[in-house]
Amino acid sequence: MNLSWLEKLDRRWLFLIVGVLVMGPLLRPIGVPLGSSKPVKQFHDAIAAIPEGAIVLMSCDYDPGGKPELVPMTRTAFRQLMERHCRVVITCLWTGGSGLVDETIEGMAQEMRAEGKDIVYGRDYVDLGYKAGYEAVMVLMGKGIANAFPQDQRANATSSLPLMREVRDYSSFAMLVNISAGYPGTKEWVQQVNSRFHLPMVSGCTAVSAPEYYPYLQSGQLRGLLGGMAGAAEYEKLRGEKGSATKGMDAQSLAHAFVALCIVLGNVVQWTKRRTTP
Amino acid sequence: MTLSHDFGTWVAALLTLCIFSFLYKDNPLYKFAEHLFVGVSAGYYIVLNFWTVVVPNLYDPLYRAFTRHDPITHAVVERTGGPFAGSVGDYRGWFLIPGLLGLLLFTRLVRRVDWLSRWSLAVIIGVYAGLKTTGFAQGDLVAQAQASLQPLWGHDFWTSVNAILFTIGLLTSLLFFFYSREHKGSLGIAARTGIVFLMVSFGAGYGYTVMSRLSLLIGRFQFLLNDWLGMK
Amino acid sequence: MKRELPLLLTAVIGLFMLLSFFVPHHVVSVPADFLQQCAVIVVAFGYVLGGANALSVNLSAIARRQPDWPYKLVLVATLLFTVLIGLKEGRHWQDGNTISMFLYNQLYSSMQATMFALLAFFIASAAFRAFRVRTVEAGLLAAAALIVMLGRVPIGDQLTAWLPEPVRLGAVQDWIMNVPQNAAKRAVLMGAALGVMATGLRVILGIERSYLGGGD
Amino acid sequence: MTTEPGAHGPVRPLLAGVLVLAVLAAGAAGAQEIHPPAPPSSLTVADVPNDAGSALTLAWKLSPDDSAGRRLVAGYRLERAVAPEGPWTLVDSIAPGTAARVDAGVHRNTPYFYRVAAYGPGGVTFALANAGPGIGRETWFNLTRTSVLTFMLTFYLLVLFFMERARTGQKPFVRRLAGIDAIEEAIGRATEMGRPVLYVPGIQDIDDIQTVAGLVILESVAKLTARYETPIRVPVAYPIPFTIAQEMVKSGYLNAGRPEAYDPDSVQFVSPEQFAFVAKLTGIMLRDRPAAHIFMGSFYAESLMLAETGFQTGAIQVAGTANVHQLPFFVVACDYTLIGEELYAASAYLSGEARLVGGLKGADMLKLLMILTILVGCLLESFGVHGLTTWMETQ
Repeated sequence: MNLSWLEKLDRRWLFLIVGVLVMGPLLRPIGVPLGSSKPVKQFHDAIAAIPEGAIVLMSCDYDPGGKPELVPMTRTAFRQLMERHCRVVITCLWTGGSGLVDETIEGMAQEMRAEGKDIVYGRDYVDLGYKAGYEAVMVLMGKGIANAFPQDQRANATSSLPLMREVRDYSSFAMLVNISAGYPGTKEWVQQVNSRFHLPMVSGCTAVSAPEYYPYLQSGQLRGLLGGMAGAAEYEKLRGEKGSATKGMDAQSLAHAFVALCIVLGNVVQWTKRRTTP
Repeated sequence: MTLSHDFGTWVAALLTLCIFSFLYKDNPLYKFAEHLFVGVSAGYYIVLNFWTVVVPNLYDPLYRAFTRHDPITHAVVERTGGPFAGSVGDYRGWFLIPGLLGLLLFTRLVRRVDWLSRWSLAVIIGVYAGLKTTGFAQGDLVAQAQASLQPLWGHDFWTSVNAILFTIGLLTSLLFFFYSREHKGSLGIAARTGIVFLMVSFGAGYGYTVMSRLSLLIGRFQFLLNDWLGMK
Repeated sequence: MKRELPLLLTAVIGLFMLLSFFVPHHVVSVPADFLQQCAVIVVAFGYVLGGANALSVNLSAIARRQPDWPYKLVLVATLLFTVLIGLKEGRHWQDGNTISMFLYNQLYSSMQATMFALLAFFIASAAFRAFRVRTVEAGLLAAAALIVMLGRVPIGDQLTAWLPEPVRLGAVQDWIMNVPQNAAKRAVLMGAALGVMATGLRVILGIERSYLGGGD
Repeated sequence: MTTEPGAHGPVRPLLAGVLVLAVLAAGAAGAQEIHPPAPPSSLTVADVPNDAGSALTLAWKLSPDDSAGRRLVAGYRLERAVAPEGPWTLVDSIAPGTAARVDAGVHRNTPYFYRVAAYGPGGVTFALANAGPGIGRETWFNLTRTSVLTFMLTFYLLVLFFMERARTGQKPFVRRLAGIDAIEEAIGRATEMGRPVLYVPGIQDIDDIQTVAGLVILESVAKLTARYETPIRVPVAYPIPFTIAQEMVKSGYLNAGRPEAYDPDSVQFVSPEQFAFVAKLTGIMLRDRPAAHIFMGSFYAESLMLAETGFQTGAIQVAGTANVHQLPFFVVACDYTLIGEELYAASAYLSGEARLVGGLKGADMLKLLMILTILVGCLLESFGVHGLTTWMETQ
C-alpha cells in the first residue's frame, strides 16, 4: 500500500478541508451536547459567592487576537456580575485591546438596558481603559487605582466617576475577574497581586494558556478557570445562555477530530514510507 | 441572506479576504493588507500610548503642578505645597524626571548621542528586574512548592495514588533540569522518568493550543457569515 | 563614565524594588511607587520610539528603492495618517464613531484577528506534515495530545460514551491535566523562576551588561 | 476633620432607607413584640501587622439577639473617630452574624477610636464601651514573607559562591547540553551548503529575560558564523533588542578575530507586530533559503508558523524557549529543542562566563534544597504535622 501520493499532497487541500469543516456547522449546527468540567463550575460558583453589591475588578487583558474565546467569557461574566448588582471596574493592560474591551462591555450594558435593567456608566461599571507598564501598573494600582488611571477610557477624569469615589486600592475589591490572553495576564496578576494584596481571583484565558494556569488552580491561588472556547461554552451553558462560544463548539469538535486524524495519518504515511524503501 | 450595508463591515470583510488569500499563495493583495496592518498598528500604538499614558500620567500632573490650573477644565486647582511637594500618588513636579528619561530614549535614533538613552534603559531594567524577581520568587517558586506539600497517604486509595504520582512527577521533572552531573545511574533514571511527565504535559499543551487556534478561525467565519453576509 | 553610572543606577533601582517587596514602610514604598510611575511613562515612550523607528527604517527602504518599496509607501502613509488623525481627534479619540476607532475596529482589529486565524490552517497542515513521531518522547507527546484534544470537545465524550464514566475521554483528559501535566508544569515553573531570579540578580549587581551593548 | 478617604456618601441614605423599610415590615408583621436589639459587646481594635500602618482590625462579640431565627438584628454599624468623644463617621455597615472587620482606610501613626452598634427594626443600640486608641503601625519587615526571603537569600548566596569559584579559575562542572551540539551541528551544516544561518532572538522586548538569554547565545553563534565565514541573518522585533543584537553580532565577529567580516545589514529591525514579524521571517526562509534556523528566546503563537515553514524548506532547526505553551510545537517540528530553563543553561554554558555559570550552579543546588523541602513537607503532612506548610504560606 503506497501512500506517497498523500505525502506530496498540496497543503492547500488541507486548508480547504479545515475551511469546510469549520464553515459547515456554522451554517447547519449539529448540536453535540456540551459537558461540564470542575474548573468552569468553580469559576461560576466563585462569582456567585461574591456578596451582593460588592465592587469587583475585571481586568480584560487581551486584544482582537483573543476575541473569539475571550469576548464570550467577558460578556457572560459581566452579565453574572451585573445580575448580582456587583459594581465592576474594568482595566485592560494589552496595547491593542482597550477599544475592543470597551465595545464588548458597552454592547453588553446596552443589551441589559434593553432588557429593562438599570445600569449606569460611572455608577455600576467603569472602564479605565489601557495603561502601559505590564507588572508595574499592577503594583502601582496597589497604592491607589486613581493614581495609576487618572482618566478612564472615555477621557473622563477618574475622580469625577461616582463609583471610583468608593474605590481606593485592591482592598476595595471583593474579587479580581481576569480575562487573559498571555503576557501581561493571569500569571502576572497571581505573582504581583493575588497573594500580596489578598485579592481572591478567578481567570478566564485562551486555551493555549490554560495548561500553564492549572498549577495555580490546584494551589488555590486561582478559585476558578475557564479554558478557551470550551470553557466559555460550558460557562454559557451553566448560565443558561447560548452565545457565540456555544455556537462555535460544533465546529471545534469536527476540526479537532480532523487535526487528530492528520497527526495519525501523517505518521502512518511516514511509517509506511520508511518500511517500503529498502 | 441580507448583505450588510455598513461601509466599515465591507472594508473589514475585504481586508479579511485579502489576508486569507495568503493561504493560496503570497500575492500583492496580501502584501498590501499586511503593510496596511503594520502601518495601522504602529500608528495606533503611538497614538494610544500618547493619549492614555504620556498625557494623563505625565503632561496633566505637570500642567497642574506648574500652572495650578486643570488642563481640561482650566479651573483653578487648589492644593497646598509647591510644585515639588509630592506625596504618594501625587508627584507633581517630580514627573519631570520620567519625562526627561522618556525623551532621552529618542537619542537612540542619533548614533553620536545614543549612549544617553542608557539612563532610560537603566530605570526600565532596574524596575523590571526587581518586580520580576520578587514576583517569580513568591508566585512561582515558594507558593508552588508550598502547594505541593500534600499528604501521600491517609485518605482514600485513589487520592493517595494521585498524590504519590504527582510528587514523583514533580521531583523527577525537577531532576531533568539538573546540570551539575551527567545524567547517568540513578540520576539518569530520574531524568528519563521526568521527561515522560514533561512530554505528557507538552502533549496536553498541544491539545489546548489547537483549540485556541481553531477558535480564531471560527470567530472570523462567524464575522464573515453573520455580520457581512447576514446569514443567521 | 558612560557605562558605569547607568549600571549603578540600575543596581540601586533594582535593589530598591527588591527591598520594597519586603519592607512595607512608607520610606521605601513611596519612592518605589514613584519608580513604577516612571517605568510606566518610559515604557510608553518606548512604544512611541518603536513607531518612529519603524518610520525611519521604512523611509530609508523607500529611499533606497528596496524590493517591495511601494508596499512600504503604503505602510508609511497609513502610519502617518493614523498618527495625525489620532492626535487631531484629541482626548476623546476613542469615543464611538471617530475615524481612529474606525481604523481600530475595521482595519487593526479585523486584520489582526485574521492573521491569527491563519494559524488554524497551519496547525492542520503542520499536524499532517511536520508532526513526526521519531522518538519515544514524541510518541508520548502525540498520545497525550490526541487524548486531550478529543477529550476537551464534546465529540470526545460522544465517541467513548460506551466506556464507564471514569475511563471516558473527558475524565482521562481531566486526570492528565490535574496530575502528570500539573506536576511537570510546576517543575518547569519553578525552574524558570530560578532562571529569572538569577538573571535579576545579575542585572542588579551590574554584571549583566548585555543591555548596554559591547560598545564604549 | 476632613472626611476619611473613601467617604461613604451613598451608604448613609441607603442605610436610612433600610431602617424605614425594616420598621414598616415589622409593623406589618404586627403580632411579634419589637424592641431595640441587645448591644454587641467587648469591641477590640488591633493593628494589622506587616503593612504600612494603613489598616486596623476590629472584633466584637455578637449581640445576644443576633440569632438566625429572630429578625431583631439587621446588622452592625461600625463608626470611627479621631477623639474619644467623636465626631463619629461611619466605617461600614456589616451583615448580621459577622463579628470582625478590617478598616483599611486609616492614616498611619494616628490614634483612632471605634464604637459598634447593633441595628434592627426596633432601633439602634450602641455597645456600652468604645474601643481605642488603635494606632496603625508601620512595620519594617513583612514577617509573612520570611520564607520567600530565606529561599531567595539562600539562592543568592549559592549563586555568588559559585560565581566566585568560577571567576577564580576553579571552573565548576556543567554538563554539555545536547542542544548545544545541535546548534554547532546546524551551523556546520549551513557552512557546508554555503547557505546563511537564520537566528531569531525571540519576539519580545528587552524586559523579557528570555530575550536577554537569546542575545547572549547570539554572541556565541555569531562567533561561530564569523569563524566559518557563514552569512548570518538576525531579524529583531523591538528597537532595544535590535540595537543590542547589533552589538552582540559585532562582538561575536570581534572575538573570532574577524571584525572586518561583520555585515551591519545582517541584523534587521522588522516590527513589534507579531504577524508582520512572522510574515517577514517566512519571507526570508522561502527567498534566502537559510540552511539552519535557530530560534532562541520568548516566542508565542507564531512558533508554529516558523517551525512548519522551516520544516518545509528542509532547514535544520534548533529552538529554545521558556514559554511552555509554545514548546510542543518546537518539540515536534524541530530537530532539537531546549526545554524551558535549558535556554538559560545554554546561555551559561556557551558563554562560559562566571556570572552565568554561577547562576546555573546556584539553581542546581537550590533545586536539591527544593526537592528535600518537598519530600520532608509531604512526609510531615502525611503525619498530620502542618508546621512547614504554614511557614511557607506567603501573603
